Amino acid sequence: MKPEVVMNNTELNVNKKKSSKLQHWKAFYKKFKRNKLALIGGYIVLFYILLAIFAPLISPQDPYEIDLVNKLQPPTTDHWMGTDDKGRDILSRLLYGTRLSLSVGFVSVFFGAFIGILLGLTAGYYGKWIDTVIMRIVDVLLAFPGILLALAIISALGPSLINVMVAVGVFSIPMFARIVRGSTLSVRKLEYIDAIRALGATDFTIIFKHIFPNILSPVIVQATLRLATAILSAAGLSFLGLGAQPPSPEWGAMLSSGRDYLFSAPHIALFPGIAISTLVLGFNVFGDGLRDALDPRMKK
Amino acid sequence: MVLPVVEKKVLLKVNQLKQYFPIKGGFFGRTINHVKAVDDISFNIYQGETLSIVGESGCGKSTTGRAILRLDEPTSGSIHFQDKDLLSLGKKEMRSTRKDLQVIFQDPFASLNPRQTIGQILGEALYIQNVVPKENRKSRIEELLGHVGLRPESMERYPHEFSGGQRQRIGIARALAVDPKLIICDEAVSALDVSIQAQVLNLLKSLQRQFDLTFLFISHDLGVVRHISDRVMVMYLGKIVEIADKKSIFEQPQHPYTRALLSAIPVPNPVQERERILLTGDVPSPIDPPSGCRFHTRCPFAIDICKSQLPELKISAQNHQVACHIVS
Amino acid sequence: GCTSDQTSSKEPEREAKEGGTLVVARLSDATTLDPHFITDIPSANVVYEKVYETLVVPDKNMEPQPLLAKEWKQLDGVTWEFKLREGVKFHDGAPFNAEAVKTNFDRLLDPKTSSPQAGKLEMIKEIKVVDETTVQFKLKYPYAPLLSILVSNEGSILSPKAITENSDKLGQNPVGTGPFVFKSWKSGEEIALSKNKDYWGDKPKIDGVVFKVVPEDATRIAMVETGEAHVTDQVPVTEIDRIEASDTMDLYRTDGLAVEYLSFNVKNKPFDDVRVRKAVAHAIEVDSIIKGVYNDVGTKANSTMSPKVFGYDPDIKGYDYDINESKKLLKEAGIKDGLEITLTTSDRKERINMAEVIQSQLKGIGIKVKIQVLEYGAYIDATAKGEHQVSIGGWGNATGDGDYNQFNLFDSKSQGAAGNSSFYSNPEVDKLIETARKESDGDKRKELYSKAQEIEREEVPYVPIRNYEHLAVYGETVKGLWLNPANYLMLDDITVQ
Amino acid sequence: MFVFIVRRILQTIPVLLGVSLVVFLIMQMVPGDPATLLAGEGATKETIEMIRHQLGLDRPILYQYFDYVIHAVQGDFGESLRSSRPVLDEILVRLPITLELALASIFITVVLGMVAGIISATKQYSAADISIMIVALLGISLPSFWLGLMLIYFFSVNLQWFPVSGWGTINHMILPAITLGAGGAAIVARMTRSSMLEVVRQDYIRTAKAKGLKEHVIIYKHGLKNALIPVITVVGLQFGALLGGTVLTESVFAINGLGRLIVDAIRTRDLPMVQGGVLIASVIFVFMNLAVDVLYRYFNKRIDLN
Amino acid sequence: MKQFEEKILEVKNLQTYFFTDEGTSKAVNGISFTLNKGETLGIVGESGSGKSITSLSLLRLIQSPPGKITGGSILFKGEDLLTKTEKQMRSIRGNEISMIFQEPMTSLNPVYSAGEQIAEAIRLHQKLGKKEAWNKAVDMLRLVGIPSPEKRAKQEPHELSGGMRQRVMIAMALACHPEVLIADEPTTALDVTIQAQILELIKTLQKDFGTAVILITHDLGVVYETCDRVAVMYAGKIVEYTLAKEIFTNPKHPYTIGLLNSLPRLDMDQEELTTIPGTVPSPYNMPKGCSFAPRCAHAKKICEQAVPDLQTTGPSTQVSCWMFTPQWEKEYDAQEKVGV
Ligand SMILES: Nc1ncnc2c1ncn2[C@@H]1O[C@H](COP(=O)(O)OP(=O)(O)OP(=O)(O)O)[C@@H](O)[C@H]1O
Ligand SMILES: Nc1ncnc2c1ncn2[C@@H]1O[C@H](COP(=O)(O)OP(=O)(O)OP(=O)(O)O)[C@@H](O)[C@H]1O
Ligand SMILES: [Mg+2]
Ligand SMILES: [Mg+2]
Repeated sequence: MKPEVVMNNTELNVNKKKSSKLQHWKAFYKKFKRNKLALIGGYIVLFYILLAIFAPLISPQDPYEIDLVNKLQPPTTDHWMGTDDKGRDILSRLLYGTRLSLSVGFVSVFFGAFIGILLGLTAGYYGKWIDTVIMRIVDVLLAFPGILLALAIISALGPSLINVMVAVGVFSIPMFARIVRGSTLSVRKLEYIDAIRALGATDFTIIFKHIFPNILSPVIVQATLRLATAILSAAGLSFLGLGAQPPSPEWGAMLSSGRDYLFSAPHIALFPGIAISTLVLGFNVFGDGLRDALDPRMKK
Repeated sequence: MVLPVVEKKVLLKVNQLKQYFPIKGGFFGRTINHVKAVDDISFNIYQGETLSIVGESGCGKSTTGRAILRLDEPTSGSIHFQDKDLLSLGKKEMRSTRKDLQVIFQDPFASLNPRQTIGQILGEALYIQNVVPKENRKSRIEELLGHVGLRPESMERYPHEFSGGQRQRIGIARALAVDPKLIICDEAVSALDVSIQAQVLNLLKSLQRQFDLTFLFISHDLGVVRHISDRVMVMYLGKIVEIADKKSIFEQPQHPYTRALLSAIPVPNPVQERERILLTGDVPSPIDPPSGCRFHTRCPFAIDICKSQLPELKISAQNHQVACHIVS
Repeated sequence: GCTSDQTSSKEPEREAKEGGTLVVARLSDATTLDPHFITDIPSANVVYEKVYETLVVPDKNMEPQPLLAKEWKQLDGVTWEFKLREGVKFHDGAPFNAEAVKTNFDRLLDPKTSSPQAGKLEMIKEIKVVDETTVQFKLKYPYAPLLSILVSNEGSILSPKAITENSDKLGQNPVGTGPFVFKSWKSGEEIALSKNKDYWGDKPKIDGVVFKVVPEDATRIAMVETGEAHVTDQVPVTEIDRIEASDTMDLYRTDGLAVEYLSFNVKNKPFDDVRVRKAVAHAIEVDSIIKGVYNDVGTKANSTMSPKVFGYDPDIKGYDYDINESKKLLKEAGIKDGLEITLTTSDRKERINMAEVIQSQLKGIGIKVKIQVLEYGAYIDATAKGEHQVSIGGWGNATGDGDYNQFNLFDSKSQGAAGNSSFYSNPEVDKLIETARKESDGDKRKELYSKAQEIEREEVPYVPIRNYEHLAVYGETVKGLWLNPANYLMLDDITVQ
Repeated sequence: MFVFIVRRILQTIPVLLGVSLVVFLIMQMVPGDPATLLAGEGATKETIEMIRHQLGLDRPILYQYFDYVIHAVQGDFGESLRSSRPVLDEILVRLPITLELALASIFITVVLGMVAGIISATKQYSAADISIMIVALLGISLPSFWLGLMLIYFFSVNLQWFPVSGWGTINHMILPAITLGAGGAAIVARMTRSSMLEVVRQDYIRTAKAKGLKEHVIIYKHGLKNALIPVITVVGLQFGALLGGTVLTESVFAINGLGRLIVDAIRTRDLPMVQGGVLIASVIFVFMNLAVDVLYRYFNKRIDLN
Repeated sequence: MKQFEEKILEVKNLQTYFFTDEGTSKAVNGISFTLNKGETLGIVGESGSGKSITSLSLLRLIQSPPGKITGGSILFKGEDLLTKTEKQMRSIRGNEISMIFQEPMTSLNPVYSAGEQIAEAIRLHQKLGKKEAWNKAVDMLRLVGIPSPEKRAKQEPHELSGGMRQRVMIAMALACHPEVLIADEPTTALDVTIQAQILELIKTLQKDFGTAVILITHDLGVVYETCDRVAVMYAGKIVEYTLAKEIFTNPKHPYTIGLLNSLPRLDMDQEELTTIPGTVPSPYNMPKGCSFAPRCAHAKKICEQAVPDLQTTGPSTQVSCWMFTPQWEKEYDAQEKVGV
């Protein structure tokens, strides 16, 4: 029996070898595609990315052109989303702002998630004093008022867009760290982790290949939600002088400039609000699809 | 088949191993008691042999295995593998030593990462200990799957898509993947149908012959134990009660517990109906084990001394040790 | 603007009912209630002419009127004599007399007290008690605007008993002579005053006042709308239309003493060149800022001194909006390829808006403006250190006298934190300010200030933008509300039903 | 566990030291000077110097820090630079308010969030799931001032059901609690959903089904407890954040909470107050996270914290 | 031989497929059997042949997607379970039909104590109070031979040994005296003495309550000692269905014979165990004919072409093999043909 089977396998092996990785991705894509909502989410995200790229081409008006005579106009045929408190075309501003808000959102969440996940995994996996030290630092970070942190960053690094991303990213570190640690604590005791340890895997392998994929789902949720918070808090920081300065059409800033007109000209806050929520919606749905596609038990 | 004593090389030496698990209670989870899962056991495993552990469920077999692998840190005792004291090895040394020490887990499904395909699981084992060059990994995986009777397509599938027995075979393949010296087989074949079981047992035996492998074989199936072992160790409530050559133990079991155990084997053979020694009395618990001989509460032959004094493991015949006051 | 008198058409004639507690919603809490330490309007507003009274009080036009002092005269350049009102008692029972006045100013000027207001009164050499009801102020040098300082909050008269017994507690427990007695202060939440039953003058018509802290603009207005509060005095300009349309609340507007301006840092390039400064001044279309950003609250300023301030010269012209002139000036200054500058502002919404409008206006003459918004503390720091190029600023001018304006904004001694954020320095102007200070003839002083303003107009360290107008919203049940030009809420006539 | 808790409480000490040092250093670094801000409009350099001296800001920096620490260890957290009141008093005035608000809104967060999340998970991709998801995401994308002001206008101004501002009665609490709770509820809902989806595929859920348990018992008892770890984490974070104070909501509803206190202190560079505020927030977070860890253990005994 | 009259469960042509990316896995491919009151039916067979999926299908616990019961009927007391509502199923599960799962670790909820998980079912179906249910759960644990059951009941699954977990599952399933008990390899992790005790317990239950048992096991000894009838499964189908004793004395199907030959023998030492050569066909890609044909020493051409029906070869024996059909003699050997 034995030689026969082995022979067969080697033959098979030759033609299959190269395509294995590609096939893996294909299977993943296939699964992903089957989830209609996820696909919609993906398209929304893609749509925004395209907007970001082509904003200058498709914007109907100059996003910076102030026209105080026509301020606070409700949506008209000239201004599909109306004008803001300085008479600028909201649609054009939103379009131009896509790039800014998208990149601030992305980069800062990515940055925060990256460090937070590292910290959380390390703390959760090693436990003991490593956990103590990391988590106490995280506690401190959590307790630190955002504005103080932002002021510190400006005075240390100066006001720039990258630093906003850093600042907002730093705010998210503790969130990710704590979520990841919590889940790591419960996963690291599972028997399959013992199994891979018994094989002599390095801690690195255990942490990143075995624990991480199994705690991904709360991370995805947190990351997709953090995006909204990141865009909003980036705007808060621009008022402190960190990051994009007016008249940059940052979505968050546009939204808060609507604060004074919530009742007299609600569209000022409404459209940026819709833009942010649709983007976040897209991301969440996309994230859900991703999670499902990554979960073998969801395989159809 | 029985090798002369002098030629046996000790591969693993377990000395006074103890493994206690705390039992927590109350709101603050104070430790209120201990499960004495393994309570001061010593034994050797010789190179190239199969030592089986049998015994009542919960008597500490798996725990012994886990302790040897340092999956739980033992409470006390020492474990020497090829003259290395495993318990004092550093992280890195321990990692490389793990290549030589493998385990097939009792619960196959729980021990497979649900997010990895079988190919990834086995590939990873090969990768971690770097046993075969990268190009050959895939063919090696297919070979391993073939050994345990799984089809090569299985590589692309995930653990939950397999039946219980198939999962167990994946576990076996993983243990074999790294060419270990010692494999701890914790109920490795219990979920397999007899034909696959036969296939796997044959494979294990032939590998043993070929590579001088050593097995610590934990099983309840005495037929299997009898087939595969060189020596058999019987545990009861965290203690070794008897340890002997296979022949000796199956033909002349000396400890009353061993005898009861052997008599309870169900046999699919209408001709061979046998008399059963039924054990009576409550099964004691490792949380508060009985004094003296731990078996005395159920032993039909118990005498006074059994209640108060712990019998030591003593040689009772050639290659046969037993812990019983009555026997000695 | 519309004052309270104009908006009354829909109400029946005012029928002043007595009693009730007036609830005032305010942006922020007081920091201390000790006038010798108060440096901000929100704190002063609680006690000024309510718990405490001053010797003289400003009327609606900032003219000094008698209060605790019945009359006064200037004996010579450096001696002022005040006749005090008799029969006045402090809330703690201590009598009000010349000794009390002396105790007050001695405390304020004592270096051990470390009063931040001491600097404003440093010209006082000595307070002399002439008799029980007569007191003399001896000055180190002639100082014409003395009364303007005595009318302001730091001129409040505190109970001498409280000063000697527990000076430290005064910040929390004000004891004065005013129509209201301090009742309680829940830090961060509210301060309550109650009617002084033994008040020497016309007793207030209401039983008490509560100042509530409500940081959000829209919330304060909603409170007035629902009747939870009667008055709120810091009203965002964006809410005006809504307030005017409402039938449950009314708007009160009054011209203020403050001015908002653009301040050039004249020490550094490119604004060390007066032509560049002027070019910018001519390129700013102030009217559209006032309409567009301020919703027509306030008026176009032609000087950094507001029309209500003593020394204001109505003949001083502002800068016309004239782009060609600007371009010409720039060319003269040798700027051909445009200019990039940074405009610094604090994080106040209106100021940011203004910055954006200015940015777009300057684009017209080829100046590219980068806006830098700084958190308030950092903004003060940056402008005080002269790290800015151009900044948007404002001068509150609590006293209503030209000196407070001219000295702080233009005198070389005031460079930096003290107010002169353009680091302007002109010996001639310094001299004019100095002389005006000592001149006791009002007309002459006005002339001196005119001259100074003329020079300042030519040298353009600041571009005046807007004269403040103060707004307050009050519920329909409130009658007799007024704000004085320094933005103090005056309660002497007020009633709530 | 008892030892664990005591140990954690002791760990607060180095945490607080670290926090105070970092706050101190940052406040030194950040531009803006408390004396200048305190002096107000028109203050001369001399006046500012005098104030600085009086506040002790002209002492050597390290000396200032150690002086602070030595006093703080004795329970004296100094006086506010602005109001000269004891920092501790100011904080203690606000703590109960913040605590009440936090409790009220976390209640909303937990109840609303978990129920919505569970419904979403059990009816994955149903209309209910999708609507919950959309509402949740709107809840997160819209800033709290927006929700707060909308609530004020609908329920206070138009319907006059609740007071606009202030604190004291249940009625005062409802709108702010909703405003604050909504965002958290959205996060909790999404977390619960995702975590539950993972759990309902496990074998033990099948076992529970095989016992004939009702759907809701399976979900709430067998599913939820296993799904709770990430949910507890976010609830803990949320609650901690609420206790640390939430400026926007406090402003909108004129609630005299810690968040405003701290932010105001930062804006006026009131160092002792900032120190006090951040220290109290740190203590809160340390305890919150301790509670979270204890809950981890409670819900999953395999988690070993020692 | 006992006589069983009353049919309690009748499975007809049950099909359960898994629809995956790689294709359709016909895990259970047309299975029929009946179960009478008080009877024990053993199911043995190749690992992966669909035993567990069959048992899960009976309780409609197949995860869907990807699994689906695509055909057949399951008549329980004359009513088809496949047409019942979820609610109706709930009152049957755990009460009238209960199940012991194969994987005791993952099938137990990791966050509840063993006792709680047993007591829960008791509370639900026997309407007992908390306290009584708990006591009963402890009794059940004692019954399945777990020492110090009071303490063990409070422990969580990971604190128990493999055998104990399995016994917790058993206790859970037996607690409500079901009419049908499906036991999927209930004793694999148990030592023989405990195993004997458990099997004894099940027998008592059968005697007292008339419980019918479906016992899935690999231990032919257990089959011999406890089952009345036995079904041998191979690749999703029943290949032999007969009396338990019969299978040892007179096995018919080549697979059954191979199975018996693979047993390690207690009475003699063997260097190598006999095995059945070859591997099972992939469930995604079943051969057209008999699925055992590729490994069968007797296979002829017809075996590769068509699936044999279940042939009745004795009073209570059915075999699915061409050898027992009239066609067999007419066929020449497949191998021979290939040879030509
Ligand atoms: N989720 C799934 N997706 C695809 N195939 C599955 C899935 N679950 C089970 N199978 C397949 O169904 C077949 C039957 O599995 P089943 O668990 O019933 O086997 P079994 O007879 O119980 O085996 P064992 O004795 O090893 O437990 C197996 O080939 C398995 O691969
Ligand atoms: N993590 C743990 N915490 C507490 N007790 C434990 C733990 N692991 C094992 N035990 C206890 O240790 C004892 C021995 O367990 P072990 O798993 O070694 O038994 P075993 O001999 O392998 O039994 P089986 O044949 O049933 O698998 C049991 O009483 C068990 O309850
Ligand atoms: Mg075990
Ligand atoms: Mg199975």
